[in-house]
Amino acid sequence: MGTDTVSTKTMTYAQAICDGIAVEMRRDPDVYVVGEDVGMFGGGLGVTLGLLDEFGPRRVRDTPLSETAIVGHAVGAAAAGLRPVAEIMFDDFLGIVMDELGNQAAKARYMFGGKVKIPMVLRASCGAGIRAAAQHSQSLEAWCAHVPGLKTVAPSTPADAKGLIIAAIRDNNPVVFLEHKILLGIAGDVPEGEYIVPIGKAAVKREGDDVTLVTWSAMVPQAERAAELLAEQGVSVEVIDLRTIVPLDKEAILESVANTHRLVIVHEAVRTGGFGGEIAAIVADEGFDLLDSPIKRVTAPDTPVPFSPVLEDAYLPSAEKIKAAVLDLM
Amino acid sequence: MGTDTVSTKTMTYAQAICDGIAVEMRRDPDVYVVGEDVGMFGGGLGVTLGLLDEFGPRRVRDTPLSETAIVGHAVGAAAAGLRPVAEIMFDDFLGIVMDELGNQAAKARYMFGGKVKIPMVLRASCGAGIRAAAQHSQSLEAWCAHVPGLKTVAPSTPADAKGLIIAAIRDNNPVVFLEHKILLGIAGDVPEGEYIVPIGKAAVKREGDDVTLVTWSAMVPQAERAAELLAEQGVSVEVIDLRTIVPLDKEAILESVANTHRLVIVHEAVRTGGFGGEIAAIVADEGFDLLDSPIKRVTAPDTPVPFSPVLEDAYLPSAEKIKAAVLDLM
Amino acid sequence: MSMSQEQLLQVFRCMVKIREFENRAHEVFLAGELPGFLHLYLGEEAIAAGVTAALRADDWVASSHRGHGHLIAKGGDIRLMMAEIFGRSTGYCRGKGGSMHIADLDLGILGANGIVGGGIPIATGAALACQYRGTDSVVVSFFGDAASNRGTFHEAVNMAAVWDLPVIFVCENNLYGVSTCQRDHMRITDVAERGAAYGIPGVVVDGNDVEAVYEAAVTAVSLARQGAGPTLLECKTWRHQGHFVGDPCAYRDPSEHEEWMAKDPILRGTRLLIEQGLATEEAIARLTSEIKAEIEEAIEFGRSSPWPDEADLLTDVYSE
Amino acid sequence: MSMSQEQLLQVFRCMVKIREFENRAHEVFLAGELPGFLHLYLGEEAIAAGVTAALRADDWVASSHRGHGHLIAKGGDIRLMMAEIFGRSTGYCRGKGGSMHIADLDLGILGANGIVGGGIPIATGAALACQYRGTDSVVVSFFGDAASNRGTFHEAVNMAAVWDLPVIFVCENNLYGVSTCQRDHMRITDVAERGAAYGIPGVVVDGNDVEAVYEAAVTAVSLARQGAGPTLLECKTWRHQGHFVGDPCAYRDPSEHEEWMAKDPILRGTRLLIEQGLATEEAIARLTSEIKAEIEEAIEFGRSSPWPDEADLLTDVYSE
Ligand SMILES: Cc1ncc(C[n+]2csc(CCOP(=O)(O)OP(=O)(O)O)c2C)c(N)n1
Ligand SMILES: Cc1ncc(C[n+]2csc(CCOP(=O)(O)OP(=O)(O)O)c2C)c(N)n1
Ligand SMILES: [Mg+2]
Ligand SMILES: [Mg+2]
Repeated sequence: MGTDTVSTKTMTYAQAICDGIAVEMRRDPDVYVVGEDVGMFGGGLGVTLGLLDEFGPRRVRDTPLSETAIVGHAVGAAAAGLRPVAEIMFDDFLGIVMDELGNQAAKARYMFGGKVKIPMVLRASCGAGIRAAAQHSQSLEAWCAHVPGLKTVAPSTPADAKGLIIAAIRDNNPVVFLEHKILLGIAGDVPEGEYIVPIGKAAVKREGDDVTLVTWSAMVPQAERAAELLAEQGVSVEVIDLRTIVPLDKEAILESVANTHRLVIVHEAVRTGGFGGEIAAIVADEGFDLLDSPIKRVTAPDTPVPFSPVLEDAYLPSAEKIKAAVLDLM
Repeated sequence: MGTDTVSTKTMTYAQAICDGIAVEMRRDPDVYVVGEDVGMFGGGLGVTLGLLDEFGPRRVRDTPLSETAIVGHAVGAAAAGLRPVAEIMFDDFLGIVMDELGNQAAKARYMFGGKVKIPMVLRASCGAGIRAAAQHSQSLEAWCAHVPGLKTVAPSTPADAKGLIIAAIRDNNPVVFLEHKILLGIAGDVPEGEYIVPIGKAAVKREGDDVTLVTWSAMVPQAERAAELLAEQGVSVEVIDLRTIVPLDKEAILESVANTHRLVIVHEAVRTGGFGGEIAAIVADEGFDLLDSPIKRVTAPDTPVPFSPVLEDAYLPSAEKIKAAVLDLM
Repeated sequence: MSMSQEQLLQVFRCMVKIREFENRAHEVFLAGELPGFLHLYLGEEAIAAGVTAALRADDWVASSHRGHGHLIAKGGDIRLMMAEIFGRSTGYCRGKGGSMHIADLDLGILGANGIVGGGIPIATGAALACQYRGTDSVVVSFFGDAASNRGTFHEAVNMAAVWDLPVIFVCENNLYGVSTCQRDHMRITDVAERGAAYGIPGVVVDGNDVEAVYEAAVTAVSLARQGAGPTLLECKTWRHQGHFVGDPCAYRDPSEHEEWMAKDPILRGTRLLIEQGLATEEAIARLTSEIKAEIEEAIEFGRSSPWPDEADLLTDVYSE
Repeated sequence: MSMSQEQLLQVFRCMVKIREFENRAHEVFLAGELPGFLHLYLGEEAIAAGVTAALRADDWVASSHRGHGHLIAKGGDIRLMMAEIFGRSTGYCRGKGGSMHIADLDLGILGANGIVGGGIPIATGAALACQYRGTDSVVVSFFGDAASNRGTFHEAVNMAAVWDLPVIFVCENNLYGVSTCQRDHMRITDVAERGAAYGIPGVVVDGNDVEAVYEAAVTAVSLARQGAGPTLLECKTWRHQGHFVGDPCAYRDPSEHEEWMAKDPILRGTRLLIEQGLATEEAIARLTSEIKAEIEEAIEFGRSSPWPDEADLLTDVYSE
């Protein structure tokens, strides 16, 4: 949202996240940043650079190499009233912390009958594309989406990254915030000051009438590029950037499909068990009568992320592959 | 499978698993059982009772309370040539071991260019129904299904449990074996000796023409019961027990839907991000033209598992709820 | 620091309250009235009572699967506890949590925990909150001998040590994790030795001696309050019953059990009170029957409370 | 046990091979020829060389993200390594793994690992395989100071201790985990102190003194072979470069860096060989240029090897 006449500034996705965190740290003394090397080093990929200088080591805390304690302590700190913004460098390390995230952070409120809240953010870089291989390149939003009590956010632009990190920090629930490494260096206009993008609202990135592309994170630019290519061939594509995975903006999807009657879901995660399945299932149920053709998914194949550039490029969904999938439907 | 004239014996699902493990331990000296209290105590829910007596403490190994080391050491033991059958008491603890399972066991072969195999089984009890509350009742097969390199198995009968545990132990890949706690005490006829149910093959539990129910694990008896209730109302239901989650027997599903033109997926896991989404997505793509009506899912709601019997009963999908979903379609 | 007479009477009362709560919960469970798993604290009462006696109301505790004793000692309302383990809408968690998931943030109770070792990092985080806000509150983390083999123990204790957090890690060493005895789950005899791995004090006490527990806790708490960081306090003890109700406990040596039963903390507390002239047998009997009545009242409250409404299933997943 | 002259020459050769491999990998990376992350072992060569000198061919090693040195020391083929980090089809993993994921099971190399601390339980499991089969092979697990704060370290070392497994836990303490110096990630000075938490020996050596490393490793290996179980062997060292190539390493004190550079293991090895009359400066120069030629050949092999076939993307996910 934000106000009507905001001044904007050009910054990268990484800077926008940092800016959003700083805005909240200035506003709320209970917000602190915590994780491996988040201080002077700026965290795994430099996102928190500069925060230590402004806020000092009490509020920008380097930890031991202990992801379990990073997430686990955040649950306790949040229960006791703080608002931790924790980083694990790569979402590939979610497997180390899924117990703290899924069994403690996400369930505490329900188990305790609504008598506690756990306002914490877990930031992690996600995605492939920098030849970081199988253990530093995954997209694991589907794991988080399967945990009631968690929210999961995956912005694709600098402005959304800022607006959503602020929303995540203000949210009274555990929020997983996935920062795609390929996007970190992308620059864009970002509103200054307090700028909030509500969690749970998708963005229509491009309007179109023939087919709906639903996607998120680093696949958004690929989908937009595919839409351009398809426009050249006379196919009119609507591109929806979910921005938030859970809670899902299912209305936005159904509304678009009601107009286009065709759906292609694009995600970078491996196909089987990816969040695309959830979207397809919802539309194949609640939107069945809207559909004129099969629901297609364009995803990574069911393999670990390979190292070699040749293989990694083949692994990643691309504008070309999206275009081919759409043309298949027409 | 199995041979043509096998003698059978009545045993419980738990005993059948134990029998299968014992068959393999007799056959292959590299197979060992490992986990917390798996020896004299028989593991979390008594499944391995008796193995210590027959095979001794070298091959039936109580561990410290260290799930990460249980799964992590199994990866190394398997890489070095053994065939560990590891137990974590509850699949709710998968969050503790997803790194060892997802980043090490599942990816080693691919990362190392096919030069290693990791033949290990990870057994865990799953599911709700015994008032064990939010951290001892989950169904987390969808997490495993999203990890290329893993296989995931969830039998519903004693015979399948035996046949699949043997197949899992002989498999040269990491296999997650989910034993539903509600099924452990259910008795049935089980073939004696070496009896294998192939991983990746669904079972048609009941034939029918009007609608296909796809399900697995403890939802199979509920689906069968629903089919009976529906038969009374003149609705002919085909019930497919997947038995294996990954690799998925997609042909069995599509073949059935080609006949019934209607699909209802039933699983105990929470809805969002559950494996039902994957099945729906496949059918909404490859089976789109076969469908006469929306694909429905009958699942647990998106909440942690509640403790109180009243709430847990309301949480669980039941024959009645399945019946209602099917009638909705007709 | 040793306890005043009044404190001694108070911790004794606390121990008896835990004992009677657990005895009756046990019976009611066996009668089929309680759903789920029940891990009784019987025999370990001196630890919860002694440690919490060293705490203030604004201090915190994080508990384990064997949590009833910790909750009662920190002031938990036994009516709400009982209603919760009965699964009723009047319970602490409105029936959603059960025995392993009771919390009362207002009393500083961060929750029981179904994940062994799951509470240790949570306690550490709450301790950070205390330090961050400049209060001198402290946090106690209760966990078992087997739990000290979990990675959560290692990571959280190390983090607490590096950051000088005000947390006391209390290991209730009852010598077993389910059926696995300590020598089969660690090479060392004293879990307290692990303190040195993090550069913090490791202290062993007789966990069935409530005075000893209290004194050790006072030292640890005062270090924590002064900013000196965590202590690992190991209390040797014994659970009277099986791991959970229903476990016949066949893995323990009956003679070892006998020896330990003779060291029962309530037996010892009773002897102490009488020897020191703080209470007569009659006074103790009176106190016990008063407590029994309270427990009975709590059971009746639980038993007669309404079940949750089915609609409650869907609430409390997210906070506004 | 101290090294024979021949052994000394061999480990020196090994150190130089690692050094030159890493120096050239560094250059080739900076020239933009290598994709991905590169964590160089420069400065830590004496550890891999000294420890593996105490091993037999049928022993195992599990490595870390900083793995090149371990692989080379255990006999890894530098051509296949180089081709792998170039991402080529001729590499150890056919281009699928890259620097952090190289294994050679035939040589007993269980793999580098992108997960810090991920190799420690894997080493433990391989050690169980050795013991289970009644061989007297042993396993070495290499990891850093920061890795010793992970739960995997705690759980695996404890398991290895309880089971008397033949594994040597070698902590390469270069005093930093990325930018975080040891005093900010643990309270203690010697990681080796953690051995006592598991009832196993904890030994500190100068990790830049290849003879000292070797001698400590021989003791640990012989305990392990005899069935006495694990040792935690801490080797103090220093990485010459940033955490990965590209890290300007601004967080380290230049004067501390200077001090450590003077303790460079290759400098010391060179001095030792000359002082003991085992080699002349010329002989060392000759050896170094021989090795350089080998490395150059490996680079050429990697650089000129074909890329993987796109179809390879889908293979090797499952085994038959
Ligand atoms: C992470 C995890 N692993 C296993 C279990 C199952 N379990 C519950 S209690 C317990 C033993 C705990 O032993 P200890 O820590 O010594 O505590 P005690 O029960 O003796 O009080 C086990 C294995 C669990 N709940 N959580
Ligand atoms: C579990 C995990 N956490 C974080 C990282 C990112 N990371 C890679 S190396 C490293 C520091 C490791 O330090 P140390 O163990 O001392 O080894 P060193 O790099 O100094 O050799 C970190 C934080 C990772 N790869 N894995
Ligand atoms: Mg215990
Ligand atoms: Mg280091």
